[in-house]
Formats: sequence, C-alpha cells, structure tokens
Amino acid sequence: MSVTYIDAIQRAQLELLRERDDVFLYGQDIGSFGGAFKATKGLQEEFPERVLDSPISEDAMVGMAIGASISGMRPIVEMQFADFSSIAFNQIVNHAGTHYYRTGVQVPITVRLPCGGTPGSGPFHSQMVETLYAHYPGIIVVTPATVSDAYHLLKQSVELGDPVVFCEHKFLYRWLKTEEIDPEPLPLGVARIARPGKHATVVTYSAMVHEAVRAADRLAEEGWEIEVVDLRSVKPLDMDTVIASVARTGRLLALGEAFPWGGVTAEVVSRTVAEGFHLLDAPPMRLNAKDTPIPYHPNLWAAHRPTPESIMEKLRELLNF
Amino acid sequence: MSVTYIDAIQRAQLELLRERDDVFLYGQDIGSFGGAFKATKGLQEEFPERVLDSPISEDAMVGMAIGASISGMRPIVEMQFADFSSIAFNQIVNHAGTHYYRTGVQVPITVRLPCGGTPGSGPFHSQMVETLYAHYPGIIVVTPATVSDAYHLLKQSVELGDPVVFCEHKFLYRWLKTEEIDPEPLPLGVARIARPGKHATVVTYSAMVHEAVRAADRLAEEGWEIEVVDLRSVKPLDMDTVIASVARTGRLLALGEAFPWGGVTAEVVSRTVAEGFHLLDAPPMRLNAKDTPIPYHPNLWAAHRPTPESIMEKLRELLNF
Amino acid sequence: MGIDSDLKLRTLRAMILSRTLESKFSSLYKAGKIVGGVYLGTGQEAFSASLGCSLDQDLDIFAPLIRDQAGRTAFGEPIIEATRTYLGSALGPMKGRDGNIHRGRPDQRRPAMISHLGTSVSLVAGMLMARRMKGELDGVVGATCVGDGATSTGAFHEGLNLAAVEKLPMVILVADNQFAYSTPRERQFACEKLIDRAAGYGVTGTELDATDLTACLAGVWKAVNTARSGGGPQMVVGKLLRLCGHGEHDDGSYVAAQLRESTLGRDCLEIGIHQLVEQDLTTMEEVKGWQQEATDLVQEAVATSQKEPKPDPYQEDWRAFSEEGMEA
Amino acid sequence: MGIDSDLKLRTLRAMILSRTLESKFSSLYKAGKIVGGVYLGTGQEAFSASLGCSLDQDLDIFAPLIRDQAGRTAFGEPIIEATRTYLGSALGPMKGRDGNIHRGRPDQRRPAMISHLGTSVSLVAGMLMARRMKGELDGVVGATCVGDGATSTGAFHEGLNLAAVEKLPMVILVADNQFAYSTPRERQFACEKLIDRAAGYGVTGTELDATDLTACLAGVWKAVNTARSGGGPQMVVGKLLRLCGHGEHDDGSYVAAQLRESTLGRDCLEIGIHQLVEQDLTTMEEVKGWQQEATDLVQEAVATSQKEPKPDPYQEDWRAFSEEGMEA
Ligand SMILES: Cc1ncc(C[n+]2csc(CCOP(=O)(O)OP(=O)(O)O)c2C)c(N)n1
Ligand SMILES: Cc1ncc(C[n+]2csc(CCOP(=O)(O)OP(=O)(O)O)c2C)c(N)n1
Ligand SMILES: [Mg+2]
Ligand SMILES: [Mg+2]
Repeated sequence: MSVTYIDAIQRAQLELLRERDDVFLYGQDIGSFGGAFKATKGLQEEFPERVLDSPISEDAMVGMAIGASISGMRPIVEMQFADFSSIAFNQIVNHAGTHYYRTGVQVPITVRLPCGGTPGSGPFHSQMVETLYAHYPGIIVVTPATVSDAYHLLKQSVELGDPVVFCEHKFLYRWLKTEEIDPEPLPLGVARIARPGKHATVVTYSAMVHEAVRAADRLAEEGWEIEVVDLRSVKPLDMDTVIASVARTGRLLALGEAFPWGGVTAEVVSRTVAEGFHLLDAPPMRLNAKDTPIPYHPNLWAAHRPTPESIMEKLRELLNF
Repeated sequence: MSVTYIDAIQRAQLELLRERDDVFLYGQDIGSFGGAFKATKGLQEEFPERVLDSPISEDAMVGMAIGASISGMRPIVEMQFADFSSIAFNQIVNHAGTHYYRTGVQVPITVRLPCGGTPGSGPFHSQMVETLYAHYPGIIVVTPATVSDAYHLLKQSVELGDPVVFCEHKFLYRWLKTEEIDPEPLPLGVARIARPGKHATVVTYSAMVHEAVRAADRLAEEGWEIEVVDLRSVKPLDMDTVIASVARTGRLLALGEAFPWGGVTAEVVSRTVAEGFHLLDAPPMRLNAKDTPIPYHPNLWAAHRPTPESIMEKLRELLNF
Repeated sequence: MGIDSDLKLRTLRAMILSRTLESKFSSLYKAGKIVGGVYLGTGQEAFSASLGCSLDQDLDIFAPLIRDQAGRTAFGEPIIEATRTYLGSALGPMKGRDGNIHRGRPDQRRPAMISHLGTSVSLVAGMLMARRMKGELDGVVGATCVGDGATSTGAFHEGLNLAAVEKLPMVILVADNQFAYSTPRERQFACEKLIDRAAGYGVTGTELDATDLTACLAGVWKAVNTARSGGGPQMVVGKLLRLCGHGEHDDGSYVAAQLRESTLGRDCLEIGIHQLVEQDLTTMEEVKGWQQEATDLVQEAVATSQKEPKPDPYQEDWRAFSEEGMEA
Repeated sequence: MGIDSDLKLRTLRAMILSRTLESKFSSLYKAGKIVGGVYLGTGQEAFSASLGCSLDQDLDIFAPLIRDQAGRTAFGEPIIEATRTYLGSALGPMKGRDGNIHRGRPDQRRPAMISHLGTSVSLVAGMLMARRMKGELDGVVGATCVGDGATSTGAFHEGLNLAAVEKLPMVILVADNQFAYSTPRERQFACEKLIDRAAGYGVTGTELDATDLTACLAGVWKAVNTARSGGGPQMVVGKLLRLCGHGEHDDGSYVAAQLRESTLGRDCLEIGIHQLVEQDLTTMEEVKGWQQEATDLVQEAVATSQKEPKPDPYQEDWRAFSEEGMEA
C-alpha cells in the first residue's frame, strides 16, 4: 500500500502524539474534520485532548503555542494555508524567533504551512513563504520534497528545541507517493543529491525538485547529465553539498517557486560565489516564479512558476555559456 | 540654517499637504504630538482634517489607507517603528501589493517606516524590513541615505500610483544634516555614486552608505580608492549603476544592516554575477548584520551591525584576493 | 422610500437569481468545469440580498465576502461577472488573475475581497474616510459582510474599532451561520451572542432571524438608514445556518441533523417566497416565471463565458506595478 | 486566605519599593546613565501591585507590561533584575541582549515581554493550556496586563477570545490610564467604558478606581480567585491616570491640567498610605522606615549593577538557536 506525502504528514503526527505526551496539535478545523487537507484525519478521535480546533486567529494560535512550548509542551500548529501565516508573522518572527536568544528559554514549536501553487488556487492560497521566515534569526525552515522527508523532517522538527516553520507543498500532497518510507532518515540540515549528474547543478527544494528532475531527464536525452540537489531545509542551508556538487559540475542553476526578489535562490547563488567562485565555469543563474501575485487561472499559473520547459531553457543557456 | 533628515521628512509632508488636497497622514501620535520622532510636527495644526491620530491598530491603519487610496486619496501612514509593521504585514503584502495586478485599480499609499538601529533600542525598535516588502510583488521599497533623498524620495513616493514602503533610518534622523536640499532631484529608481573609486565597489543603502564612506575614507589613507554606490531604492534596484561600477572596479562588496539570510545583499550579488560575471576579478562578497535579534546593549549592538572597521576588514579581504 | 413592495420584490428576485446561479456553479464544479473552489451562499440569500437592495447602487460601497452572491446581485453586479470569473474567461473583471468570489470592481465601489478574513472592514472604513476628506461623504453608506468565524480575526477587531472611532456610516453584517468551515460556534467564541460584541466597539447592534426575509429587510434597511443619517457604524447579526458545504468540495456532514431541522435550518428563499405571496405582493406563478427567467439568464451567461477566450500567458503583461520602470 | 492585613501591607510595601526604584531610574536616565527608553508606572502601582500580591509566586504566571514595576516587585522579581537590565549589566537576566522592561524569566513563570502590544495575552493562554494538558492546571492562575491603547490591537482581541473559548483561569488587567502615549481615549475607541468589551468575549468584567488601593485589592483579589476557582477569564479595568510621561523622554504636556487635578489624577501611593494608616495597619513612621529601606535597597542594587561587567561582544556567542548546526 503506497503512502502519499499527506499520509506521511498525518502518520508522523500520529506517531508523535503516541510517542510523546508533550505533543499537541492546534489549528482551524483539524479536529473531527481532520483539517482542510486531512493531515490530521482521525487524530482527534484518539487524542481528544491534544488535537484542538482553534478560532480563526492565526496571531493568537502561534502566541498560544509559544506559551505552551515554554511550559514544556511541543505544539504543532497547522495554518490552513501558508498564506494565512501572514497574520501570525509577528508572533513567529518577533516572539518565537527571538525568545531563545533573549531569555535562554527554548521555543520548540512547529508551524505547519501548506505552501505552494496548485491550479486555480489564486494569489492567496498558493504562496511560498520560506524566504520571510528564513530571513529572520532564530527560525528553522524546512522544505520537504519527498514523502519520506515529509515524514522524517516533521518528526525531527518536533524534536528540535527551536521554532520550525515546516513548509509542506500542497501540490505534492496526493500526487506524490512512495511504496515505503525510507527507514534511514537523513538528518535535518543536510541536503540530498536527488539526481546525480556532471554537467550542471540545479539547487532547489520542495516541489521544484520534481520539476528539475523532469527537466534533467529530458535533457539526458540530449546527452546532458544534470545533477539536482534537494536542499531539504533552507535554513540551515547545506552549502557543503551545494559546493561539492558545483565542484563536480562547474555550473549552477538555483531554482525556486517563490517570488524572484531575494529568497533562497539569491542566498544560494551568493553563498556559492563567496565560497566557490573558482569552481564556476559559467555565471550562476537563477530561476524563480514571476514577480506578480500568483494568478488564479491555470493557464496563467502554469506560466507564472518554473516548468520543466522553462528550466530546460535556462539550463541550455547555462550549459552553452 | 541646516536641515536634518527628519526635518526633510517633515518638510516633504508639509509641502505635500499644501500642494495636494488628496494627501493625508495617519498614524499613532502624529497629530498634535507630532509623532514619536516629530516627523509630523506642526502639521495637524495647519491640516486638522488631514493629519489624524490612529488607534494602535497597524493592520487597520494600512487597510484603511488602502481603502482611502482606491477612493482618490494619497495616504501617508506612519508606523511608530518599522518593527511594528509586522502587524500590518498582511495588509501591505497581500492587500496593497496585489491590488493593481488583480483589479487594475491603483493603490497609491506610502507607508513610512522608521527603520534601523540606534544604541539601546533593542530587538523590537531597530529592525530593517526592506527585504520582506521587496520580496513580495507590487511594492516599491525606498531607502534614502541622505537628507535630500529623504525629502525628494518621499515626495516622489507619494506621487506614484503604487504602494511604497518608505524606509527611513532612525540613526540618520538628527545626526544627518545638510545646508540645503539638493534642488535637482534624481528620479526614484536610480542609484547614485556616493563616493567614486576604482579598486572596489561597495553597494549599499540607507545608513550603511555613511559607514561605507567612512571605511572608504580610511582605506584611502592606505591608497585604496573605494567606490560607494547608494542604491536609494531596493525595489526597483538599479543594476545599471551597479554593473557600471563593477565594470570599473572588478570587485564587489554588497553591504547592508539587515539580517544576513537573503535580502538586498543576496539580490545584488546574484544579479551582479548573472549580469556581469566576466567583470569580476574576485568573488563578490557580502557583509550584513549578525543572524541574531538586534541586541539592546550598545556594546553588543555596535558589534551586531557592520561598522567602518568590519567593512574595512572585508574590503581588505576583497582587495587582496 | 422605505421598505415598500418594490424593495421586497427586488430583494426576492435577487435571491432567486442568486440561488439559480449558484446551483449552476455547483453543477459546473461537480462536472469539473470550474477549477479552484466554489463557495456558495445557500440559505444566506435573504440576509445578503437585503443589504444589497438597501444600499444605493450609485453611491454606496459594498464589500461582499464569500457567501454574498445574493448581495452582489442585489447591488447590481451583472451575473456575467460571476460566470466569467468562475469559468476563467479572459474578459472577466479579474482577467483570470483572480477567481471565484475574489472578484470586484473597486472603481465601481465594489471591492474585490482578498482571502484573509476581516481585511475588508478597515478597507471600507478607508473608502468612507476618503469621501469625508473630499467632502463627499454625505448620504453615503459603506457596507461589508463577515461570518461568525471572521469575528475572531484581529483584522475585524481593529477595523471595526477604527470605524467606530471615526463614527463612519458603515454597516457590518455578521452572518452567524453556526459554523466556520467545520468549526462550531463554541470553539470560535465564548460570548452568548455575537451581538454582545457591538457594545464593546460602541456601535449599534441588531440581531435578527436571517431565515426570515421580512425580518432581514426590516433590520438591515434600518441599519443602513441609521448609518446614512449619522448613527455611526451598525452591526447586524443574522442568525441562520449555512445550507451547503463550506465549499462545494465539502459535504458539510459535520452539521448535526438536529440543527438542520431546527428553525435555523429553514430555507430563507422558501420563506421569502411564501411571505411575499402571503402579502399578496406576488403569486407562485409569477415566482415560477422569475425562476425560469433566472435559469435562462444564467444559462446564457454561462454559455457566453464558456465561449470566451481564456487568459493567454503570452498576452499577459505580468506587471504588478502600474508605474513604468518599477519591475527593475 | 483573603484580603488580610498582611496582603495589604505587602502590597503597599511593593508600591513603595517600586516607586523608589522607578524614581531612581528616572534620575539615572536624566543623568545619561541609562541608554534606551525608561518607562515608568507612576500612579499605577496600586493596580499593578494588587495583582502581583494576589498571585501565588510559586505557582501562578505573571506577564507584565511596560508599567508593571510594582506588579513585578509584588510578584517577587528581585529589584536587582531591574537595575541590571536597565544599567546593562552582563549579569542581568537578559545579559544585555534585551533591556529595560523587556526582561523576565519565563522559566520562573515571568515571561519577558516583546514590544508588540497585545502579544502576551495568547502567550499566557498557552502557558495555561500546557498546564491543562499536563494535568497541572489545578489552582493555577495566569495574569497579564495591558493598557487602554493595547485593547485596539488584533493580538489582544484574538488572544482574549482564545482564552475565553478555552475557559482558562486567566486575569487580564486593563490599565485605562486615559492615554496611549499621547493619544487620548476618544481617538482610541468609541465604547463608553472599556469594560463593555468583556461581554463580547464572554468573560467577566470588573471596573474599579485604580487610584484607590483598597478598591484595587478588593477587585483584583476577587478576579484572581474567581479565575482560580474555575470562573474563566476575568477582565479588570482600572481607571486612573499615568502620572508620568509615556517614557522619561516625554514630559506628557499633552495631559490637560484639569485631568491631572481630577480624581483620576490622584496618587495611588499617597492614598494607599493614607488608607492603611487610617485602618491602623501601619503608621506614618513605619512607612517612612519602609521608604528609607527602599532607598537603601535601590541604592545598593544600582551600585552593584553599575560595578558589574558590561556585555562583551567577544564573549557573546551570537547564537539565535539553541540547537547546534542550525546557524549554517
Ligand atoms: C485569516 C484567515 N484565516 C483562515 C482562512 C481560511 N478560511 C476561509 S473561510 C473560513 C471559515 C470562515 O468562517 P465564517 O467567518 O464563519 O464564514 P462562513 O464560511 O461561515 O460564511 C476559513 C477558516 C482565511 N480565509 N483567512
Ligand atoms: C503593535 C504596537 N504598536 C505600537 C507600539 C508603540 N507603543 C508602545 S507603548 C504605546 C502606547 C501604549 O498605550 P497603552 O496601551 O494605553 O499603555 P500605556 O502606555 O498607557 O500604559 C505605543 C503606541 C507598540 N509597542 N506595539
Ligand atoms: Mg460561519
Ligand atoms: Mg494607556
């Protein structure tokens, strides 16, 4: 029986609730309804006191979680959509993110954010928000691209003493399946070679890993061997793996689904040139979504984010430099 | 009689109120009190109906301004500190930033943000926030470093049809003076060579322009001629000026006072390598504040942000590469 | 003017057209013809249309939320705007850039909602503030709608408080439909009645049975006109039940049968028809005619919208700024 | 236990110590010995200390705000924590990383406030929720303070609503001191009395004259004990006037003389002394002794803090994460 990405998230939460008395879940409609995406399906039944429906109060949801976390609990907060975390932005960056530095007291909260685009979701149900949270100090930002990572990284996030923003990609929820969750988890903070290659490196994360692999597969038909690095977390950012890959290929494309100004791709390129300038045989390139709100209509949406086609085009440019 | 940076902001607002019936000011304590920093001193007296004290409701302040702007007004919203704009974050990025793209109706609001550190201000009265707003589509982000720019860029911001986040640096408020406001304003969107040089380029903005110039002056004693580019706005980002400078010097240091992950320095470095890789004689470098909350104590604060000393150190590294 | 028969009939007809249109959206969604969510206002038509019809289409401001198809229709939004937006026609008001209920024409005093609940309250306040400063506030009312769940947002609180401080001619309808998505009232707030919140803002509060068209018109009309004549913000809480899922993807099975069968679960459209027939303002036959007419209008709008070009990414200008040179 | 003489005397002594300490901070600020802002609670000591003394230092939670030196002292915060933080000693609870009123020891149930107003409400709710889930809520109360201005924040609204939904044993003191910085009440809210907000959350509301120590103790003690015995969140609004500037940089000249001279402008410390002397619980002489003792304690704490090492950027670990390897 295969496991989807959303199943993995549900299962990780179920096991966390079973294994640890200090874990609880809080979010809109996550109780008997099981959450907008069914990530908490069945959990309230087994843990009626630790799976709680919240009011539509993202600021207070996270504030409450911070309070609970400094009193010995490990809350997992589900935002109905990552886009609504803008309401909790202050509590996340200014309250959770500063707490350990200011007081020496840990804030082990995990905020689950259903991120990213799907056709027809429009400007307010499609956003990637990793850049916001990674920019601020004190927040770990995790971006699983695989079913196994959705499972293991969520479990690892909850074990950490620091606030974690867990960016799960909605497009992968039901589309991505695996036969079995990898029994040997990689640690959080370590990137992964999703596909080996030698002519160029694509550094990416979350759903774009799959688009990059698709592009790479197609370029393989033309004889190009593209390496794809899956960052797994964007803070911490595993530059060792990135640099090692660029050392092999000499060429870098940083790829992301977020808005183009700043963000992961800019950070990856900047660190790569700082640490591995001499390794580069061509200017490092970036590919992001377009600099407009994410459009509703599938035709526009598909053109707003990078696609295998646009990735291939960019890679050809890079390879032919 | 000399004019300070804060005087310039006050004067720009006074003139805007006089010249345009559609301008109004809204913010906490900006009325008869004249604002926490006196940027609106005397303005309510002359314009009692267009200089209004707001409740402590940053979300509603910006929501209200958006509503007024789509009804023909040009509001200027003062946040008491940039750090509190986190409460208005949603209205700024999701409401104001998306409005023109979604509806074709302009949102000419200007949100004034007293940014940046001063000794003793601590984690919640010192932040640089340009990265947040520049990352999202549809928002212009202005970062004046001089008295004349504080004046002209504010006036130009209010004339624009799009939302502007106006990042004014508190450290410059009273410290920075000029004898006369430059009668010939540069347009918004164009960077400026703050100090010419030929051995390396420092690209920066806001208060760090002055720290960079100080560092450059001291390196000049050692025979190094450092060019300092003042971006003036970080969105739009004037890469033409940056690339032209790097073409002259072959070396780039991107400098900022913000947190180190992502942000302006990453964007500048990434675009420079994309557009001018062949111009570079050394790996482009970055210098930012440290990746912790901004500490309260002046000893720690001074070490948290870049200083002339740390800039010189970084520049020496760059020059000796 | 007052609550005359014309107003009542206009309201009922808006309700009928809205119900017909929304039923069509439901079918189109289930047939896979609509991408993204479909959010209906079934059971909330009387409340919403009473607002739309009590407002002056040429002067007032109406910022609807997710269950206000009836109010939109009553306020004069052509149904083709709805069908074009839902069906992704490039000719719709949002040109495919936004969808479903996120449509509007802010320049025609019909703001286009963003998803974040509560944000429209301060928005409408600002639209009124602008008119005050321009000396054009006289006789204008600004209205917006929220659900019971949205009253838990900071945005609702800050916005209503601001409007109250400014004593703006504003009407806020709270559709207390017992649920926010699947979340029942007792997990949303602890006050006995949402109307208890009004005093805390210093605004007038009215509670009414929103399944009852006559009650809706009486209460909402009065609130609109009190606001118009200087009474400050008015909060009207309508008690009712959502007679559909949260969206058409949701079967709403968490709504207890008991609640469905209670008076809250009555269908305001049936009641409305009954009331106006009883009052001899119309006949069942005439109503049937309106229903048929509505079906035809909807059919036509859907057919037109479906034939229209879809947005083309190569034609799209991809510009988030109105000003030149800001994309750099 | 009840409002016995011991409680009254403890409260008065906390007020005296707080006033003495804060006067010293004011002088130090004016002498340029304190960097950053200085925010005092002059005139608010009775209200704040009544809370601190009504809480159980070994069990309860107290999240103070900017004008709660008296409450902090009453709740057992050693004054050396205040002097070290204000004077930038590296040995203070915040090690120079944060300053002035932003201090606390969350692991001792004294959260360290962030500046953003209203955020402590949900925080305390969460601290109580954790105790409930761990089965350790019995007999515990969580308390926090806000000003009149902070009630306009979305955070206050969302937090209090959440606490009410969860029926938590929580006490919220609202110091209605007529101003938020320079902003008078009429630009902040439109309800007649802030206590009108309580019903909208479904929480118990009490209003009292916060210049009156006896009234403060009676009202706050009752609220704390009602919360403790299962009465759910309690909102206590204290009417008073800030008898200082917003911060020591501000002369508060915008406060009308009339208001200063009204009963709201009375000094709770003078009244409190008078009341306890009248009730034969103490004498003026004893009070003078406490004042002298307070002066000595403050002097000593200031002297100690000033001698202590300042934070050293080279010793500072510059780590925002508790976990290894996350800085990468
Ligand atoms: C700030 C915010 N959080 C969460 C959501 C997701 N969401 C959309 S509608 C809804 C329920 C709204 O309930 P209510 O306000 O009662 O309106 P109803 O759907 O019942 O008409 C939720 C949680 C949102 N749109 N905005
Ligand atoms: C969200 C937010 N906005 C603005 C501020 C700036 N600020 C600090 S204190 C203050 C006034 C607070 O007034 P009130 O709540 O009445 O408390 P008081 O100072 O009167 O005790 C303001 C506006 C802030 N701290 N937080
Ligand atoms: Mg509802
Ligand atoms: Mg106050």
